[in-house]
Amino acid sequence: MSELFQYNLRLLEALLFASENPIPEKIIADRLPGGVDIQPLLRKLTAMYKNRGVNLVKAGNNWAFRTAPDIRAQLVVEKEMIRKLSRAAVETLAIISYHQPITRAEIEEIRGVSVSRGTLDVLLEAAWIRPRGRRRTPGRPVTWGTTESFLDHFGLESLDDLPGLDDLKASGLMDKRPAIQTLTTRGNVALMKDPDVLEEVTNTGSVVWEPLDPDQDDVLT
Amino acid sequence: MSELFQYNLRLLEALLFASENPIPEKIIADRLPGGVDIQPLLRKLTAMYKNRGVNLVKAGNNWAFRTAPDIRAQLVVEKEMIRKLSRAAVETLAIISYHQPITRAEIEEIRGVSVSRGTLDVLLEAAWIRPRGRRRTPGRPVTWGTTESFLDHFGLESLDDLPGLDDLKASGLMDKRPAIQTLTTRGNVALMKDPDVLEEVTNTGSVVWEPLDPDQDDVLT
Amino acid sequence: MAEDMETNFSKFEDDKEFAPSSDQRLVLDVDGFAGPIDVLLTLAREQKVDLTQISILELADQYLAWVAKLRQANLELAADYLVMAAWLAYLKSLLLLPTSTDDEEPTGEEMAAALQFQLLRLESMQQAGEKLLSRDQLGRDFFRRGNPEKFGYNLNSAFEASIYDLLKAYGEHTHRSNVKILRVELSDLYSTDDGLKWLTKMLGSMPDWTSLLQFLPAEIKGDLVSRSMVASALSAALQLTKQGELKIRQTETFGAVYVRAAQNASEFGGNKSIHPVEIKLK
Repeated sequence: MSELFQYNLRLLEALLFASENPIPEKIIADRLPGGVDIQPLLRKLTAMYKNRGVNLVKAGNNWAFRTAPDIRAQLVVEKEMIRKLSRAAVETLAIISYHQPITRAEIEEIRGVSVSRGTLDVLLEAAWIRPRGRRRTPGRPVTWGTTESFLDHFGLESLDDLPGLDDLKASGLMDKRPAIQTLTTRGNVALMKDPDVLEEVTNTGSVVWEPLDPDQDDVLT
Repeated sequence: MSELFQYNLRLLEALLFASENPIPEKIIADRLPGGVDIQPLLRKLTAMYKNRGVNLVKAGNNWAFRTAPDIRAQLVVEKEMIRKLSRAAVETLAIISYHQPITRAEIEEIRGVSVSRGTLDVLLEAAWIRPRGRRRTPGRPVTWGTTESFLDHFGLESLDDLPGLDDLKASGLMDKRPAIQTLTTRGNVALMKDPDVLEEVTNTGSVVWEPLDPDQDDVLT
Repeated sequence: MAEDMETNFSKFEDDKEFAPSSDQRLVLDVDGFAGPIDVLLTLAREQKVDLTQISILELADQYLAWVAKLRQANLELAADYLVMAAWLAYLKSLLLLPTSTDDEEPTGEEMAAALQFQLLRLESMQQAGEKLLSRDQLGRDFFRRGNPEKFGYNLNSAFEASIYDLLKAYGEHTHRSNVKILRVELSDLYSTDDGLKWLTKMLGSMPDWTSLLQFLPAEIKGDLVSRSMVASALSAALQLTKQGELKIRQTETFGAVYVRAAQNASEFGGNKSIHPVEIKLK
């Protein structure tokens, strides 16, 4: 086997591995260095993978790597296994992780919209949340918290690793607009004295009110 | 090579070949028939693919097949859009990867400038950095470190493979304290390496050394 | 403004036909720096000597010259840069003066060594970043399986969400829920209309040059209300001057502003040079 043949074989192998779709022979010939006869290469590669966990298969004139049929049966192929969480689910999960233990009513209050049963079901199914007991208030509502799998999945060692609001702001994950010291030097004493209220002026001139995170001392920097 | 070993090898090969992302060893062990020692299998598979167009590579404790880097020039496949990082983001990524775990304040200390938003979140979005727990100092700041995706993306088997790491360690430049504090104790490797000794600069700019009291942890929150 | 300076500088360079010196090039680049340490590092690199051998004193001079040039050109400099300039000036004085025996404060040499360490450390990280990015990268130099087959076996979880998604969701939600409806409160600051009322009411009774402050309805206290009072009176005075009903003068920069009714214009100091009106509100 010549060195050139070896090299082209490696190229073909990588090409088939990285391709999103089965590759037509015409394209394979295009992609390999000019004038190479691809048939011996394809035969060789097919032979190499013949008894492996992955086989090189031909469908029409297209070629692709596929899991060996006997192995595939072992591995339980399921289509569309990965489901992306809805925005509502991610938000609910975030609120539960930051505010646990928390009742459904409290989640709704924080989100400002009702939490559909399906949202919690999805999170339960993902094994990211679990019931954590009951609140000792009338009705004894169930409280929710996160699980070990949650920590595992998100690569957190503990809940404590979740960055605080100041970190989120500093990281750019919260839309913190440039803050300007307000002109509230008179007139509204009540406002000035309220440590929970901070005025921010955006570039466009619209004004948002944002409660001040008590942990944060660098809001205005 | 026993028939069972062969079979498990095929199973492992299929598992890894089929996945686009590196698979953690823990998951691999879970998926293979109970009680199989996966290390000899992984070694064997790595050796088998060593000189091929596709290689088995390790990133942290995760394994994946990747095309061999040396044939990249000839390999015509769809290239992913790699977002061009700003200079600040590259610098911040380097600082986080070499100095982890590191707080935002320490990053700012090294760069001599505050971390602008849009720097950490870009790295977080690329899934290259993650929160790594909180420093046990006043304020309990969140620390940042790199992810396994970071290793995967840059083809690093572990953080020890970061380019030039040994030279940096030898040069004493791996000290993330404010520069003035490094003077008195530079060369005191024991002190530098002790994660339980952390420094603090008071408002007046004088320097205090504070040995960590693990029990104080929660008093400070 | 910055663009004007750029063209001016390039013109200057073209006329003289020599390569721009390093500090001039830096002037053009002011937006390209990530803070003062970055500037210092660039200046140090221009010296083309080993950073461990660099003269901090010389570097301090170069930085101060750079800042001076920018300020001369009226370029806005962030406070960080000015703080560094002040610190370097202080460091210079320490380095030039005999060593103090005071053990409490770090000596000039120590501070210089610390700065040098900081430069070396930042440089090491900039180089590390370059090395990192010059490595083979996934999706550019090597590739993952293009057509992954998914079976229950190689999945970590049946649901997809990253820590980024989680933190972003929380950050955005928190931000969103913190945005309240703005109620604009009625301002009780004074307006130009108010100023017009005071001036027109009292002007007839003040034919001579009178300090503008005399027209204010209340004493100046230095707060925002007083400042709006002065501003209102001044803009009203300017408006009346423009309409020809008033004369206005100020004899020195930041000095008191005097006004009087226009019909008495010939009486008083007509040939004195009048400074442009400028008021510094304290």
